[in-house]
Amino acid sequence: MNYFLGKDISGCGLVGVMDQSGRRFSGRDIITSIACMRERANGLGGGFAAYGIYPEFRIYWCFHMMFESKSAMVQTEEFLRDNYKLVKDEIIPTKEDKYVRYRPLLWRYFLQPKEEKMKLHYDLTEEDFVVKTVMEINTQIEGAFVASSGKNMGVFKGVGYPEDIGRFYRLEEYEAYIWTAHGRFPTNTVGWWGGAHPFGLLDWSVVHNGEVSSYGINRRFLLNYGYSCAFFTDTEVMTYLFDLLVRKHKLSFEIVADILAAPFWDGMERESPEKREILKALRITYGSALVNGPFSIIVANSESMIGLNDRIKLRPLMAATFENKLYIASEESAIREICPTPDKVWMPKAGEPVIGRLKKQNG
Amino acid sequence: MAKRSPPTEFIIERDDEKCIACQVCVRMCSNDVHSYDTETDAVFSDSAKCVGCHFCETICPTGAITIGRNPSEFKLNANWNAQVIKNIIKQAETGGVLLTGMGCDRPYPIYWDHIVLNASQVTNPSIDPLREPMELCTYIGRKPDKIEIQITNSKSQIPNYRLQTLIPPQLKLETPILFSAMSYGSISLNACRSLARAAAEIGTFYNTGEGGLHKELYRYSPNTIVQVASGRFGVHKEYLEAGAAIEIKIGQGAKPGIGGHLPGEKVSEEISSTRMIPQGTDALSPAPHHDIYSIEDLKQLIYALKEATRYKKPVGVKIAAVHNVAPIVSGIVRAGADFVAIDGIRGGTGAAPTVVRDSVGIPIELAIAVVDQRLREEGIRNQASIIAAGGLRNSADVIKAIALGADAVYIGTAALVAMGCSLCQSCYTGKCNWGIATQDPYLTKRLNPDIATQRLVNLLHAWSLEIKEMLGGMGINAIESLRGNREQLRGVGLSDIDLKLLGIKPAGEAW
Amino acid sequence: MNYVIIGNGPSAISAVRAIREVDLRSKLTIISDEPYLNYSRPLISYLLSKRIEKDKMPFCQENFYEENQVQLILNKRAKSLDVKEKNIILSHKERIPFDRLLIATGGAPIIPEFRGRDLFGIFTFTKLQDAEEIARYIRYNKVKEAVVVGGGLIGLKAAEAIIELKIKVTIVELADRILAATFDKNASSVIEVALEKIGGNLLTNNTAVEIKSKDKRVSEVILRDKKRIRAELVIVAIGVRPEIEVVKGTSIKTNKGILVNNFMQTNIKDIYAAGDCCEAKDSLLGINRPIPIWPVAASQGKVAGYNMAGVKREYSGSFTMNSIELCGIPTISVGQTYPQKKGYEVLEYFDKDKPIYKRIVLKNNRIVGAIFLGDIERAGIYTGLIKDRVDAGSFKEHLLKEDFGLIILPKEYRKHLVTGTGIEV
Amino acid sequence: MGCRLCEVYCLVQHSRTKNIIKAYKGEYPKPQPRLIVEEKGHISFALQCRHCEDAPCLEACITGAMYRDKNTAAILCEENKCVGCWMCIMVCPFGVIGRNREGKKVISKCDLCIGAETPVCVKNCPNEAIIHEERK
Repeated sequence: MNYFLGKDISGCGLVGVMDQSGRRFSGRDIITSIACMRERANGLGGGFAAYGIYPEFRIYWCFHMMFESKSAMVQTEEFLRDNYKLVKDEIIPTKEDKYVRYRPLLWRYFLQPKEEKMKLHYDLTEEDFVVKTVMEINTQIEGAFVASSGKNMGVFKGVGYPEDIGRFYRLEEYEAYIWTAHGRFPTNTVGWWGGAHPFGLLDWSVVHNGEVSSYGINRRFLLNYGYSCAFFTDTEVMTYLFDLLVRKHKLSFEIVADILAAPFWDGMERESPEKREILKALRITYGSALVNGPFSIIVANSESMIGLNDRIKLRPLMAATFENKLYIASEESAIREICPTPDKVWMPKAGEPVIGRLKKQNG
Repeated sequence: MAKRSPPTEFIIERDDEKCIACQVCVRMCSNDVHSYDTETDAVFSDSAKCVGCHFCETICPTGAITIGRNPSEFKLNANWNAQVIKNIIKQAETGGVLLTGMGCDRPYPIYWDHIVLNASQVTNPSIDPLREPMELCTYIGRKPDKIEIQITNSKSQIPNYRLQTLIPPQLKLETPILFSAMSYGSISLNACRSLARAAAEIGTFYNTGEGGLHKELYRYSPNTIVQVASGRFGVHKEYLEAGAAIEIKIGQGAKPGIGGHLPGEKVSEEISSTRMIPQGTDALSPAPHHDIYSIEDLKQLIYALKEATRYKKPVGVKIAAVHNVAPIVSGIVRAGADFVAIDGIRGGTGAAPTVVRDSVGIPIELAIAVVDQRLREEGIRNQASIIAAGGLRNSADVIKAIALGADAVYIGTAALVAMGCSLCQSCYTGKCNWGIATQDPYLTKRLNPDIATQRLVNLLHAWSLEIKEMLGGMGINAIESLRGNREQLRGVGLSDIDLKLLGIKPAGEAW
Repeated sequence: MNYVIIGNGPSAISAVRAIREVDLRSKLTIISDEPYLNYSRPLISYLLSKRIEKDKMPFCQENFYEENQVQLILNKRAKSLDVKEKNIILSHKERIPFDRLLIATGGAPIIPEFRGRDLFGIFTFTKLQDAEEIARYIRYNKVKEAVVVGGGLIGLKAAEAIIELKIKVTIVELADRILAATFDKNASSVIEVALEKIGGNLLTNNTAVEIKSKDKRVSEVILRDKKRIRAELVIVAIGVRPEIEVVKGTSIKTNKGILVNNFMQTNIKDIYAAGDCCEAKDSLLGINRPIPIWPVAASQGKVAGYNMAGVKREYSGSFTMNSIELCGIPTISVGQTYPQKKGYEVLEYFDKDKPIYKRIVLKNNRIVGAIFLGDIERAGIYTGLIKDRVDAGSFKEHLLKEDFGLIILPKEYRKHLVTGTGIEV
Repeated sequence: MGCRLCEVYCLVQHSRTKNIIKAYKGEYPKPQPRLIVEEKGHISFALQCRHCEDAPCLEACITGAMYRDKNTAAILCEENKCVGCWMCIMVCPFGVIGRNREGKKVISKCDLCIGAETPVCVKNCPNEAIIHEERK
């Protein structure tokens, strides 16, 4: 896939909305919000992540697939059937839009790993097994790409302005308790559907604005932990870093923020001894996971949504709350567009995470 | 045929207009090149004895002396060049192994000069190190695979964190440059002093080499890496405890697979007591450690040393970069080394057979690249730090080495040059006019530790500033974000296979 | 406080410096029986020989007295003292009160008994006045020939000066050689030879018994051996004695000179003495005796000054030493150069033709005396070794060698001399 | 380190022309250095007047030629007053006062290079072995 060559640089618009009580709401707002940051994008990519959209299938892994060809689809389904029980599969409903072109085949699958296959890979968790599947499809099946692979969530993305993409996917018809959106302004790769944000793996989704100067080492750091990056995108690296640090190393988001946007050595000197000890230990151990260079990201999974800035805040990030809702966006205007009277609006400091957590699992 | 000695290498030109016959050169030259003639009240020079150290040239108050290369040429011959012929003549004369000093001077490709760095333009901002923090602080030592933190919810909303993972002992470097192993014996005590003091002042480390630790230098222990080599010279409890870290020396870039030999005349009273060998006897370091004939033996020594120092300090291993370097290092790391120093073919020495120095080993650039890649593929890169050594000449070489994957670098030759060395490669004669590679009290006192220390500090300071400038240019404000970050490197005029081994893209290719 | 100093020589001057270092307010008076601000007595032979002009005679600048607020009473002789009343008696009607007094009257020439000692043309040679009068006398009487009685330093300097004025000089010395007091035979012989070279005529084992005259002026000197020598000028220089007239008949204890303790204090609490007039510690012989030489006078004056001003300073003692150039040959003699007793070790280097002569005298490995003729470079180091009583055992053989220098001395001694600077080895 | 550059520069500083080549090749009588370099084995040091606080040469000087400079506190000799009695040579425990060998009958000693920023021996010592500092 020649698209996959080259690392993705982008300067973009982000927004994320979460109802921390778990109440689900339509995608209309998020489209409105991202639309008002149109000039941050250039029509070469837009996308959304939505959590809580498949309640009736919440126990199954849901793959959002993009196929460039029928044969790719056939190959993929064959491969999936080998390893999973296909509970359900269907085309992803869309609505023609004159601004959205060169669309691939968009299909979604609800899957359950086969017992006997899992037995073969007794050393893998179910998550690892899914990750393995995703890697294999993305790297080995020409023209096939897994846009998202979590449970009760999905990523909807493509080439075009985000609001157009949103309408194309008919997101106003979905209801989710977390929505994140991204308008892309790629500065070197031609826009391609798979390359748009959010990037998804398991129930992780990442929207990202920035260029990561430490990309080279972050990627090779992940290699040390068995992650091989296929897409050369910052987003991909971010996603894996979160997966490694949160899912595998069981570190809290606050700690992860202290790793990705590590405080300066002499800043640590001003902390309490206990805190200093921890910060030093983190930096000594995870120095290569420090994400250097300008970025602001919104990362989400089924329980939470996190906004984070680089260690010297070279990219914009705003946050606001209104009742149960948490808003994170590149621009305050994007928040006020859909939440005119927030309880609180603030600008997170460099490296200071904004964390939204689900209060009670929605029923 | 008639006996003949090789043609002199240098020609000394003395400007009689300027020469005031003050005889400073006569007093200073340890090779007795210059002599004063009372009859004519004039000074004469015997070029044949000149090693080209330029000391007289430097110290002559009227600049009357110029050292030039001997223009006398053999018939041009690409194969049988002058050096080759001279060496043959020498050996025909002496029947012995040709010795030399310092690092390999053969024109092998210098990869540093075919690697260029990146800088930010538009898409992300570069950072001005004069206005914003720029971090070079580096930790050398084993890093845990992961950190565990226990979170206990206190009454107050803010949760309580407690570190559960023990961080193994580390060396903290203010700048990722250390002084490499140079033994007291190969260099003078004043030189050792200067290195130690400079290391302490800068916040980095110097390395005792295999010469033991002179009692006077114990005060610098917090900045000392003590070496344990095949000769085990001066190795005892206090010695091991004095070091901030311990380095097992297996090999050296200038003479892989070759032992060391400090001639008896250099083994003064001080040295004999420091090395714990009889005065005047040759100090012979065997080629191998005779208790290390395999990797598992090395493991035993590593843990013996860790036991001896109660796991309080990092224990590392130094090897020469050879063909199989990547697997070897992997083995060393798995054997428990907390850091591995790799010394490339251009690494220096006090004395080595010329033929070995010039034709054994591989360039450090390739060694770093393949070792770092191998360790990451095996998932053990975090288990040991890599210190690269072997002819690093400037801050650019340093930053490139780090971008290729080294945690820090050792500099030896550069440090010596800062102290006055002019690379005449005659260290093994023990007549170093600059007072560095000698034990002759007439010569050693020429190296004033105050001056030398300052010059070393200046050098490291200058390099650190340059590194910060280059980091800032790349939009990076912490050295660890460059370490192993080969995306910031591009190759110029390198073959595909070189690029592949170095793990870098050719210049012109984007992300 | 009211300080008074009798005398205006080196000891007086350094006393003033010492006092003013501590006490800038108090009254300070100098009484001198000479008319001059101050001058250096050793220089009178240079003046006589016209090597230097009179304006070069002072050894400290004119403004010295104002700068140090010294009241000068010149040309007045202190006749005696009223110790009880603390008065200095200048004349029956003129008395000067003092709180603390320093007697620095220096020395006076010894004049032997011989017939005709009151004639015109007979001079001593210690004061500026002497030099000037001799010069005037020579001018008016067209002196052709002269006799110098006494072959000591003063006599020889006088003789040398007169010879330089193209006058034929005969030196008459009682002993068997000149400079017997400070030199050994070799040293004396070198100078004797040199003296004759420049035309000096020397008679040893001899002395003047009578001086004949023509119209009240000297015409001829008759010696002990009846030899008669024509001479229009006679200079008597057989030595000096402490000048202690002023304390005669007071309770101040004297011997040859005024007796003082190590603080240069006489037996009377507020009265001090320094210089040629007193008997202070000879650190070499371990006895008190007069050492009539410039450096000693100066250092004694300094010690006296400090103690007078209330700063305790102990006099470390000194020993005889002299540096003088005779007939173009520099000479330095220090300490016991010619001990008669045994138990002494002598090292010598003698080169008659140069001429260079070096003589080191040791007693159980400590240097106690030295003579240098011709080559006097670095002689001070030996003086230092004598002063500090350094054991020379370890470096004896170097003492007369070319390589002699601080470097052959024990490191500790070097360090004691200088700490660090320039000599870090 | 025994190079004797201090001697060379001292000589030049106290030469007529203050030009190193002329001083050596064109000035007669040859100027003389005001310091002494002592050597024995590998030990060597340059020795110049210590300008003692309690200077015996000052006390011993019969002409007042020897004086302490008010500003620099250096001990200097007023050559037109000096008569060459060598008293100072006799009492200097360092033996750093010599006789002028350039024709005048006066002494020759270190003057801390009047007018110069730092004494030339200090400035030009290639090993910074000579230091100029004041001590009490």
